Amino acid sequence: MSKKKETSSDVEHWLYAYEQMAKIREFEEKVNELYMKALMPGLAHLYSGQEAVAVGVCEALHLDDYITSTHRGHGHCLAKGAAVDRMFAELLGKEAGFCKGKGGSMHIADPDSGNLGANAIVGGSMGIATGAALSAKMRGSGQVAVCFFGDGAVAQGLLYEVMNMAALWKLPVIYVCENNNYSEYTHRSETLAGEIIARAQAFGIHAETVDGQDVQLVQETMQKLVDRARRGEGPAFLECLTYRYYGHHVGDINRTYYRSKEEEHDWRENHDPLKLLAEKLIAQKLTDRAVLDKILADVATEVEAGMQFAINAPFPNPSEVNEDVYV
Amino acid sequence: MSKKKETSSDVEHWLYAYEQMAKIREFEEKVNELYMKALMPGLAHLYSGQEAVAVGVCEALHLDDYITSTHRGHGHCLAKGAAVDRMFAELLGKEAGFCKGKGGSMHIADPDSGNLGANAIVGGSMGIATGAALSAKMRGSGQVAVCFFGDGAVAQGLLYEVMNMAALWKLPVIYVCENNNYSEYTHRSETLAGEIIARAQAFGIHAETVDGQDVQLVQETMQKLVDRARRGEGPAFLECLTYRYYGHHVGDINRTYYRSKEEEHDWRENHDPLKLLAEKLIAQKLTDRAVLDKILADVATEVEAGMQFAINAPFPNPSEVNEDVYV
Amino acid sequence: MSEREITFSEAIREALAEELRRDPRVFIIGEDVAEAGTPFKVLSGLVDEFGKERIIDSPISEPGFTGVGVGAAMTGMRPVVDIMFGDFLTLSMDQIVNQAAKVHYMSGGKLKAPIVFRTTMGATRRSAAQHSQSLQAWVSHVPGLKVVMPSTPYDAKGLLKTAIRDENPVVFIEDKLMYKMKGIVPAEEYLIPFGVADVKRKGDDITLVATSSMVQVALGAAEKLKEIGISAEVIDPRTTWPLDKQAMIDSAKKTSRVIVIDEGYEQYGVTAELASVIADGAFYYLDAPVKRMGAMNVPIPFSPVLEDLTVPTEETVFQMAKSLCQRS
Amino acid sequence: MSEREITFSEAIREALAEELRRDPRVFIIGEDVAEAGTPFKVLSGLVDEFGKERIIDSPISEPGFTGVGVGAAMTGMRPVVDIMFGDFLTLSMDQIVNQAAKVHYMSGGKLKAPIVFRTTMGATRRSAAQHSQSLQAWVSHVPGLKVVMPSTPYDAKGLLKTAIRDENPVVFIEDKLMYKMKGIVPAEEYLIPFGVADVKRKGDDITLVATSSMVQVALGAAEKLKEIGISAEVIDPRTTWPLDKQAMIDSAKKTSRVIVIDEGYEQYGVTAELASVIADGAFYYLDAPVKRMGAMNVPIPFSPVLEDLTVPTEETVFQMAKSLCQRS
Ligand SMILES: Cc1ncc(C[n+]2csc(CCOP(=O)(O)OP(=O)(O)O)c2C)c(N)n1
Ligand SMILES: Cc1ncc(C[n+]2csc(CCOP(=O)(O)OP(=O)(O)O)c2C)c(N)n1
Ligand SMILES: [Mg+2]
Ligand SMILES: [Mg+2]
Repeated sequence: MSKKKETSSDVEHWLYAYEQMAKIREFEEKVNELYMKALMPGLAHLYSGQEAVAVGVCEALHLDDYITSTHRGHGHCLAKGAAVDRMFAELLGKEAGFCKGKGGSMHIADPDSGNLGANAIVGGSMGIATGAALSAKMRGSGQVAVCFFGDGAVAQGLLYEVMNMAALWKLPVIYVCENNNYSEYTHRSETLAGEIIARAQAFGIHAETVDGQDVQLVQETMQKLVDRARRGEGPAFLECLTYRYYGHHVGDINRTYYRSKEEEHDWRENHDPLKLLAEKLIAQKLTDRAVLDKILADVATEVEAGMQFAINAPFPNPSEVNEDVYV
Repeated sequence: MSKKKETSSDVEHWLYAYEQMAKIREFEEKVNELYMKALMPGLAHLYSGQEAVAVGVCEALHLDDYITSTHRGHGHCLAKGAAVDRMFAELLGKEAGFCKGKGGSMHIADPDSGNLGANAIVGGSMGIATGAALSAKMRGSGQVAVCFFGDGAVAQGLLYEVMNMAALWKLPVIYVCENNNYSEYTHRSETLAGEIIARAQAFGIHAETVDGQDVQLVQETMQKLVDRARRGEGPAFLECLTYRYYGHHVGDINRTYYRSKEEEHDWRENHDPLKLLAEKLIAQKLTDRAVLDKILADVATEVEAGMQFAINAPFPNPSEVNEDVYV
Repeated sequence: MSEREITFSEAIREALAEELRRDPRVFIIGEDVAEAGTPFKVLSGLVDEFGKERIIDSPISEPGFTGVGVGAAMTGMRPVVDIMFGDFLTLSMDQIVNQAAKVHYMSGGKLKAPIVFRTTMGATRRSAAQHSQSLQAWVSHVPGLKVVMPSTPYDAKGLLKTAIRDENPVVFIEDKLMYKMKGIVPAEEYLIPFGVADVKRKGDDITLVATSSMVQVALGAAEKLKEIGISAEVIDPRTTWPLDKQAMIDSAKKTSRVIVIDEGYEQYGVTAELASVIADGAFYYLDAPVKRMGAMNVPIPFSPVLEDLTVPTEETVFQMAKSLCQRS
Repeated sequence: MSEREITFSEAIREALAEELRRDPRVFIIGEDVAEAGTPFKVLSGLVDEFGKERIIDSPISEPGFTGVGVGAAMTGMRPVVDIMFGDFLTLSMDQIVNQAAKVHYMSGGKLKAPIVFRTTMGATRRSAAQHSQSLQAWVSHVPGLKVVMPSTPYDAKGLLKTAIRDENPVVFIEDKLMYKMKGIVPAEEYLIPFGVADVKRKGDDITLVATSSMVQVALGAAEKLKEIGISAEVIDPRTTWPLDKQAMIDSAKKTSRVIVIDEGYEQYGVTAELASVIADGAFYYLDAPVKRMGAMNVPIPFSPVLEDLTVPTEETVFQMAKSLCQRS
């Protein structure tokens, strides 16, 4: 994944980050469309608005580093390197999907790019990520593991159990909390006492909070934490302040009872990760609008093609139903 | 319970605290004897050494305040006001026991004195205590709830889930951590990252650490926390530094592989809660040795009588076996 | 009795509202239960009448808020704990099984935990392996718990009110697929006792014992069977514990052929208990082995074409019944 | 083959030591597993040979260290997770059931979790309701898990080695009461395949299907039955999943009478599955209903006089068999 290693300049790297964020944005737009057209089975939790977190974090990782993801996991999956077409195929329950259609949106996994899977149990992957870090340490592989989760998930006790172990055993794991202010239809002020990072610090874990809409800041901070972890200096906790543009899931349309249109508007207008990066790069004269537009157009083409591939792909054979229960 | 309210002087109160501690000490000596003589079914986790915690905490409570207790719960039960004879009866599985012999050492409960029960699941009662506090608040009863647990139990995620709720909802619950340095056969340095009270503070919970061998200090600190809680100022966390004199349970005899005889000796000699209180009271000329010896003698008589009562008490009728499954 | 048609959701909501009104000790705790009324909107509006003090939004802490409920129940309240998906029971099992279910017995009858754990079950919502399970077998296995599985709006309302008034911990399991189903529910108050099976359809040739939404599947199959001249009796135990063994056995004795149907995994599932109770109790009357139909023994797949294969349907029940009655 | 007598504990320890030696990916994690060798001392000495990096003492965090094990298994290791008392499974169910058991399927076969959850079962140790349960029915209900219940030192060793080499999550359940039991175990390496029942005793008049320590109870009962002229066959499925249905059915066909015995709660327990499988598969051969003997449907009481009443014993099995064979 991380193009950074392959590109010659910083510009190219940030343009790649821009492309990745654009791809996620476009992907989610199409998912929403598919849902609205009743072409998608079940539900999906869109990542739109949070792109800088997934991309900033994953760009600080190697392809063989691990991530564990969440119900809101499309962004993590793409940012870590998964292909658009097979992701769409999974969302539509098709044989060509990353999980042969057996997992769907909430369980996409792509071990080839280090993604150990989305999880439909809020907080359910905290142990898995920590165990992957233990495994990396025991095998001396030099890998790190990243655990993505939301502000709602920090209410799950499992987090404190595994942070304790990670701290005691100096495991190369980084807990990335995407604080988008809401768990489902409830604002975090109703469910979160105290400060999030204080909870990690209480275990002696290095913790930081960053603006999660600034992909450069996310990546740079993350790079520091990853380097520490790889050097054997133990776990870290990164809180990224962010926002989801859409509802909790695609069907959550009327949401003024829990948050205002103004608030949504403010985030979209004044804290959009794509806009922010574009403005910075243009202001620094590192690129121009045309280049960025070209990226957007290319991404749109790729995403559209991936979606069409998935729509036309066949469903799994019924005999698949009782395969893969056991190895 | 709390004699404080009934007695006219401080002296009487501290003599009562001395008596309570002595009773626990003597009770546990007899339990150990019963076990050694193979008169007791199963196991027991002795509270000897930690008496100042249970007594200091419970003396700051009203009879109708709630406590939840642990596998090491005899001290809590006695300190909250339970009778010696029926406790022994429970430990021996007799009909006259607090739970008709169905609970045993690890499940003694005495709702009449506010004890909602010992618990054999480490950390298992953290939700119950917090729920009792919610209930007290909803009923406007003015009661507080105290949750006892060990330094090992803070590794259970449940604690963080309920502390979060207690902080958010300002519940009248006080989490009392008896830090005796060991969970089973493992020193806390191997299982505890960071500082215990920082974990409560991260939730915005008021937290303090005290010398758990000093019953006066425990009670005074606890009184402050209880008063706060009763005034609606929310939960608190009290860490008491203490030590268990015996093994993890009565059968844990050869324990030098996890802790030294010197360490045990030092605690018994230099940090004994009974000795400490006796010395203080005598130094302040509030009492003399004879008075204290009389207390010890009376307690010994009471405990011996209680034990004999239990030994001679009948077992439950076999028909009891499937009663009390449902109300 | 005045008759009205309301949905399963409305029946649940009515039961809760009536009990909240009747008894100030009753309260609800769970994730997004207040303004959102849960993701299924089953509780919509309750917070307006009863306020946020009694309809309590909790953090995402299943073990925690379940335990808080248990403690409140032990100290004089009547909590209804909302566990959004039955799959999340996995997180709360210690509090339900080791604490709530046992505290009465362990305390020699001195303590009790009158509490309702409302949760959901049911596949075919394309929600995949962690949001589709039907784990009634687990809780039905535990002495000290009662387990309710309503199959109609009428039963849902009457049984839920009984559950809230029960002095014991009750696990109340709703099939998400039934929330929109309509049925006749009297406006007057009524309760339905636990441990009393209901004959949902009378018949002579074969007995279909079914739970929750599988009752609807069985009724559909019975309709089809009628067309080929097979008269099927449909028995709904309504509570898997206490279990009305006699009703099942009596029907089996009459028809001599039985299929038991439940949406939990078939292996070691509810169907095993029902089948073995019937095979024992009606041994000398059976003309064929008792047949079990549960969910396929696989994690529930996401893809619709696969998921639909995993649950008993009217058609598969019909086929099984037909072959059991040896008609072709 | 050289024969030796060793205890059940020693058999477990040998299996672990051999696999730890053979495969550097194997490690153990759990509470007090290192210097203390667990409270049952089953692991004593392993830390001396394999060090604290591979025999890992964890904090008291069952969900946490279970999850850590699952993550390690998914990324190339072979963890053996020690869950001290089976009662604590209640805390780890999400990690075992929603994560480990499903990850292979949910990922379309791409991920796997080769992990062993070692835990215990069994009452009559006067450990009361939260330290005595036998929860095999729960895990046996879950597709994606394999469940092992050894009844002898020989089986324990061979099955545990198989479990560690299996590519799937395996729940390995040891009856605490058997740790000191001795049995013949060859010094040479051997493995025992899953899903193959073992005939522990041949007989003609009645079949006793039993799991774990109940096999010993059944063997004792069979000895008594012999004295009154009844020849009992004792079948040990050894793994409740995969389940060797055929072996049970074949024996039932031969003897025409069956009792199934397991120490879990009887209601919705393992006995329900075994009984219904046999009642179905041997329907036309049975002379009497299949009888189930599980633990009494009560939380396990502390008092010895009560606790001893809750589990099947040689005497109660003997009586049941006698009455089933209609001998007086
Ligand atoms: C254990 C569990 N409890 C509840 C849910 C239902 N649920 C799904 S997402 C969600 C909110 C999660 O909030 P957060 O962690 O902030 O993530 P976000 O949706 O904001 O990305 C809840 C309650 C679940 N899937 N798993
Ligand atoms: C959930 C659970 N895990 C493990 C155990 C076994 N166990 C009993 S006591 C204990 C140690 C508890 O340590 P701590 O909380 O410090 O209490 P202490 O024994 O020191 O009083 C353990 C691990 C248990 N009873 N429950
Ligand atoms: Mg959120
Ligand atoms: Mg301790």
